[in-house]
Amino acid sequence: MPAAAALTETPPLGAPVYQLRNVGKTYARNAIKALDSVNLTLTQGSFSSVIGSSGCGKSTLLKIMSGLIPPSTGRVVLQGKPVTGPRRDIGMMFQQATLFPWRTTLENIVLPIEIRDGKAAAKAARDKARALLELVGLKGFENTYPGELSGGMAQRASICRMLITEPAVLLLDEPFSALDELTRDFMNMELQRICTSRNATAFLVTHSIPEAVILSDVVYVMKPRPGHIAEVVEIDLPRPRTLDMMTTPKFGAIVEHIRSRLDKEAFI
Amino acid sequence: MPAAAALTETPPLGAPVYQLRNVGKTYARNAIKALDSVNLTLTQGSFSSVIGSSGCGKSTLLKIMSGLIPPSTGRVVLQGKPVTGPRRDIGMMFQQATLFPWRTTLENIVLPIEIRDGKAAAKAARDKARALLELVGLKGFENTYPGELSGGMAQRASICRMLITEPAVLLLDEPFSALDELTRDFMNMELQRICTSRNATAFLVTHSIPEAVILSDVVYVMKPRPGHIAEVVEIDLPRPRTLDMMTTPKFGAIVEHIRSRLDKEAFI
Amino acid sequence: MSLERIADSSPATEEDTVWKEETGWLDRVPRAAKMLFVFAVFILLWDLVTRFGMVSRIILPTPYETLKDLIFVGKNLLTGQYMLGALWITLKEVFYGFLLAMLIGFTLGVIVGETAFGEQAIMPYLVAIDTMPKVAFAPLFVAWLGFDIDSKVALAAFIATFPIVVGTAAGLHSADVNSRNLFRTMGASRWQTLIKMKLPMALPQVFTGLKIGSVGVMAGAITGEFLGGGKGFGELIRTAASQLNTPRVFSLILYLSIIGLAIFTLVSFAQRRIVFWQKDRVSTGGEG
Amino acid sequence: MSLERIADSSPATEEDTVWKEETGWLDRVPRAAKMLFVFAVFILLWDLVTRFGMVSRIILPTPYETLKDLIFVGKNLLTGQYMLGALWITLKEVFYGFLLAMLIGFTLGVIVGETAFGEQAIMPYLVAIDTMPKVAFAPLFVAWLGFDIDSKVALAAFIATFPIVVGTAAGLHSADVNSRNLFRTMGASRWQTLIKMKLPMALPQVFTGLKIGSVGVMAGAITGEFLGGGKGFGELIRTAASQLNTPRVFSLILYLSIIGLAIFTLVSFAQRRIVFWQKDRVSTGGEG
Amino acid sequence: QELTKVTFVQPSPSAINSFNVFVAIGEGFFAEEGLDVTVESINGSGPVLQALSSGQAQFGRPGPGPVLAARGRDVDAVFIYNFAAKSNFGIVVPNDSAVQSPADLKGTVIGTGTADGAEVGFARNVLKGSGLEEGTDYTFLTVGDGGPATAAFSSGEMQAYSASTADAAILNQRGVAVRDITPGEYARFFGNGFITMGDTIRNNPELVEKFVRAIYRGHIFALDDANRDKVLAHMAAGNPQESEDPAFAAALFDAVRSKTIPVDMTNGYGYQPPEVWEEWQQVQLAAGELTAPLPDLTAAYTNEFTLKVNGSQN
Ligand SMILES: Nc1ncnc2c1ncn2[C@@H]1O[C@H](COP(=O)(O)OP(=O)(O)OP(=O)(O)O)[C@@H](O)[C@H]1O
Ligand SMILES: Nc1ncnc2c1ncn2[C@@H]1O[C@H](COP(=O)(O)OP(=O)(O)OP(=O)(O)O)[C@@H](O)[C@H]1O
Ligand SMILES: [Mg+2]
Ligand SMILES: [Mg+2]
Repeated sequence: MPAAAALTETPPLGAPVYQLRNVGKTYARNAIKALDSVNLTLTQGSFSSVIGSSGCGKSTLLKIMSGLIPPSTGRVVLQGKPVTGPRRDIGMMFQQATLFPWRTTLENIVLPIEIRDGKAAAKAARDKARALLELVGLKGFENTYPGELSGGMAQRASICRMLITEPAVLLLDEPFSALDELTRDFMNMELQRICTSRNATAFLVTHSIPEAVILSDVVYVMKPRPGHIAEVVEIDLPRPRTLDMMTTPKFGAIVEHIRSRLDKEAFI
Repeated sequence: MPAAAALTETPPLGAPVYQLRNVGKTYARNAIKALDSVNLTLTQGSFSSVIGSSGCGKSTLLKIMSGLIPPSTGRVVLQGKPVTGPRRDIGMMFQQATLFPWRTTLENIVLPIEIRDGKAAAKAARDKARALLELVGLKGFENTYPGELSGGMAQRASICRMLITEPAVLLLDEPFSALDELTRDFMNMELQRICTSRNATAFLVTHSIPEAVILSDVVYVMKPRPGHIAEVVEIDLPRPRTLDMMTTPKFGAIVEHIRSRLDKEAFI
Repeated sequence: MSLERIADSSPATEEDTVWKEETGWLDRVPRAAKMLFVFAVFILLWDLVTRFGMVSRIILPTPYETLKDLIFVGKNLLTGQYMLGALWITLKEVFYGFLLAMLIGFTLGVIVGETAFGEQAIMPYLVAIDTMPKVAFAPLFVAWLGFDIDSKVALAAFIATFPIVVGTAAGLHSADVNSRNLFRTMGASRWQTLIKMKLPMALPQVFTGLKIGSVGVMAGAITGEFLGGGKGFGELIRTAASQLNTPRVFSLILYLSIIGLAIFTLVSFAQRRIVFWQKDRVSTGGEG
Repeated sequence: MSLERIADSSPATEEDTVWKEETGWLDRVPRAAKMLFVFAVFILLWDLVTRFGMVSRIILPTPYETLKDLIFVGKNLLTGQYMLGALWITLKEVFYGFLLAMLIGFTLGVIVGETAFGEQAIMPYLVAIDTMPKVAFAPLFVAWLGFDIDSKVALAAFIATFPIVVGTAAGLHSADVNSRNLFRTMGASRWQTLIKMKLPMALPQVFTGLKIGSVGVMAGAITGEFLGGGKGFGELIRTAASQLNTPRVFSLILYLSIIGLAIFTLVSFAQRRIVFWQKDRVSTGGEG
Repeated sequence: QELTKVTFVQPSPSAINSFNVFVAIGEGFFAEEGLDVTVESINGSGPVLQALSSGQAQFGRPGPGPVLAARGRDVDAVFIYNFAAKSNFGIVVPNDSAVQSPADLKGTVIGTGTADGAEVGFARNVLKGSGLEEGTDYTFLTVGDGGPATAAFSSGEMQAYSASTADAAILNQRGVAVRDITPGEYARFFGNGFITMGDTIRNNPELVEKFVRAIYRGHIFALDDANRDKVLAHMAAGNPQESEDPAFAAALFDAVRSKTIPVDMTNGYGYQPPEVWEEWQQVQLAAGELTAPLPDLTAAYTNEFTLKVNGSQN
């Protein structure tokens, strides 16, 4: 059963790759305080989730971590270097697959390479892209245009696009929330498989407690006004996780615990 | 634990209000067989769900039941009279709240009355609408325009719109799937409360197994190609249902049973 | 299972990595200054072209001559002399022309957007008519309606109608399948569906049509005056042009363009009031 | 917990409640028949108006006179006589005019859509210019570019440019925040973002502008010929009009409108090929 | 007394070009005849004829060429008063041009103004008289009026311009000095004058007579230099903008007025010599504006009213 959280930080399981210290963010010329003094450390190969009500600052946190927007205060360090803008060693994925309809699946996947290193490098990366497509079960769809892919297939292609640059960390902002629940469960298992196979460090934003629990080693519970991390829950379910685990009492207990921490009024 | 299903129909718990016999549907000049020989009976005050993969014919079934489209074969009877077009005693709700932005919340709610009985009747129904708004916790938002409502508030207003004509049955096509999961859980509890308080008969289409299980007396599992009801699962969890029940082993077992019936290949 | 709470809010000893997003210096220049700058560049170029005789004064007056004439025309208008009368006539033509275009455009738009017959059998002809040089119809209007403002109103309306038809029809098509189904389940008649749902939903695009039309209606009225007599602003421009009084032509056109802008702004304002629920988009003029 | 399976697929003993959705008889009439019907009604009205002398023949010829002349002009064109030469000149003007309009419109559109400076300081002037009667600029173009096709090309381009600017700018604004963020996280430069994302995304709206422009370019070329000489179709119309040869005026205009439709269709076709990923909407002409 | 409403339509907005009408309005000559005249300006002779044949106007002032073309199309327009008796067309060249006579125009481009055809026919006729043939010896270029014509001169795209009297006067006024090289004998090719429809003459000859009398009186009044200030005031009332610059307006008025005085005064003002009508028809035939001679050329005009009001009849 979940116990009360300790006030000290546990040592990282692997080497620490991502460190946030005192990160705060105010929007609209200091009128809206979106984030207040967030501290967290991600370790190599770990899977963490952040859960919280709408508007509590989850996306803001992710944007700061990815270097899309600067924090107002605090320090973000990735692999020893401060983050001061978009970086090559960060892979990011959004709620929408955002594949570009005028490029084939393969061309979409090599896009980050094309942008960073030019057309020749993109061409050279095609084999790698094909291998990734096979990894996510999209072999044979290389030359298909995204318009012909289903929602789940498109999201898998966008996973490939994220992975092609071999980023040290994956930042995922509700990547599957546009999919129906059955497809989503399936995609989550795929995501776990891919992260494990590449030993990637992942950080997931989600609205769904079961999703957070089934995937993560650590779940950060955020609360709003201003956004802060109210609780850190370590999930010690065995790996690899399976969907069956979602019906075990242990899983139910963790979900129940987290649910009880999220005040319902926030969701009206 | 779920047992193997019997092949006979159990007698209805209340009086039967909705009866489908052998309902089939082919689209596109008989090229696509969307539904094949569906039989079901809804009883007064019951809550039923239909679950199935994308494209298995759930929406088609609901549209036939509501009289939006004619079946290709078979018989649909509601309260003793065959359904041959949209009817007053059917309330329907879709995935999107579909409130009209040029009408206030109150005006949106009395819209069905206005269309059926004219402006005067709509005016007379305003008090009733106010009562409904109070029931769903939207007191004070009567004169707000929908643009200012959150997704969950809008869906609650559209519940009011569905209820104002006091329909004998409520047909719900993934009503909350556009909401985030936390809000959705909350809305589901609201829906249960409202249905119970009005003794309404409800029929819900969903993609989410836990949602179907937590709300329903009976869950119909549909399979595609062509769409047919593969299994009928009775849920004998006590009423009123609470979110806590979702972590009980019994709940987990039912969810697991249903999940095992839905072949995963369908969700790619 | 162990839980852990981070409350490590001890002040960071290392320096913050707060960085600033770059904003170009241009973004910090106030809008008015930028507009003024473009204006100044434009006037300078204009002045250079005329000053060094790259083009005859009869064809392109100097900015100074134009400014002088602008003041002259402005005075004439303000003191209620003959130009005010001419302006008044043109404004009446524009007003009635726009009204007529709205009436016809809206009606045709509903027919085209709402009925398969309209879309299949009427729209192709409307497109064909729109590709014709409408100027050629001016004598026909004069023959039927005379030299009074009626014939100019007709031409103005003729030019402005098509975009309104297209806007209305496209707007009616924009009703989503959910709203349609909702109205059907409520047992709404076709008429009720049109009035209570499709038309309000079409309003944003109707206004796009109105904005394009508002520009056309002005051109129509002036063209009508060029070709069909009358005593409006078009006649003033024609007289000035035939006298090679180019500064006057320019200043009259500038006044017309101010009026055109005013009409455009008026329509945009009406849109914001009437379609109050529409979210503001980044406005890019004509297409709104 | 008990489970239950319905396999009660015994044939229903009661009658089926299968019902048919009503389709109006009009929906079952083939489209060609409807178009023909509208055409016939139109010709009949036209015939009645002229037959009973409601309007003089030199203003509105009878349908029969017009048909005869259509055939005459058609023969002249097919046998490569002087009208074909005139048509060729006008087509060249339209072609180059459109090309020029695309070039300028696209460039300005990118400046307006991509830079705050363009949107704030240039766009207002473009709107102001668009509300001016463009006809008044014809002499300026003639003065600069002479009486050859250049001046007509310029006027045609002038009229067609604005919609292309608006379409391009609006299209560039249509890039969603997700795509923008994605490109930023990929470290794309502004230029890369423009070329690889915003421009392709803008294409559907660029084509909307091109369609509106394609109608304008024709009007521009003809107006240019009216006012600046040359030997194109506009001159033929002008000559016919001055000779009060109204059937000729009408048949020349009809041929022009066919060409206009052809250009419009060509642009639509190009759109389907180039923007292959765009889903077909219910087409309502001009706005596409 | 109730005034009869009458609409007169002119092919350009200029009041000076129809000065007798505006004088007749200003001096009340129309009112004395019981007429209330409205003036409308449209664009060229063709539209003037269209306006008359559609019944929107009763009187107009087109050129003789378009009237013949219209009669060729069964439009019963009848010329009733010769106003620009000394022709309102001319071939002009820049002042500093070496060209002295039409014969010097061999191998050049000649610009023409509006597409009325009359001035093209006129120029073609003049050049033919000097032995030049279109196509081989010179070509026409339609340049329109005003600004473009100036540009065509300065760009060298044309060497001569077949213009109306007013156009030439305006060019001179605006500093583009031009010189008329038309030989004097072509002055017999009269220009724009007053017309009405055959119907009107048959059904309401009194109306036509009243109209002609009023414009004749206006014409005579304006020819008297003693009335000059009054006349200029009437012009300003008719089109205030045209007369904003009084010197400009006066110069234009003088140029236009001088062309309304016939060379041969035996039949008085307004008279149309039948032999010139014959010549006009030949010009139109040569230009292809007429496909065949009119069955009855004399129906195209009548001197009846002119002679009655100018006193030359007796
Ligand atoms: N660009 C911005 N300017 C001003 N305020 C902003 C901006 N972006 C976000 N906010 C505000 O900051 C707060 C946090 O927003 P954020 O998008 O991070 O929330 P979130 O947790 O991702 O919500 P959701 O679950 O709905 O995605 C909200 O109150 C929001 O209104
Ligand atoms: N109007 C139509 N014309 C032709 N085929 C249709 C039509 N509507 C639905 N179909 C087809 O019928 C089948 C069932 O569709 P339906 O919308 O009922 O599925 P669904 O179970 O509601 O799917 P989802 O979960 O994605 O909403 C699908 O194969 C679909 O492609
Ligand atoms: Mg977010
Ligand atoms: Mg569905």
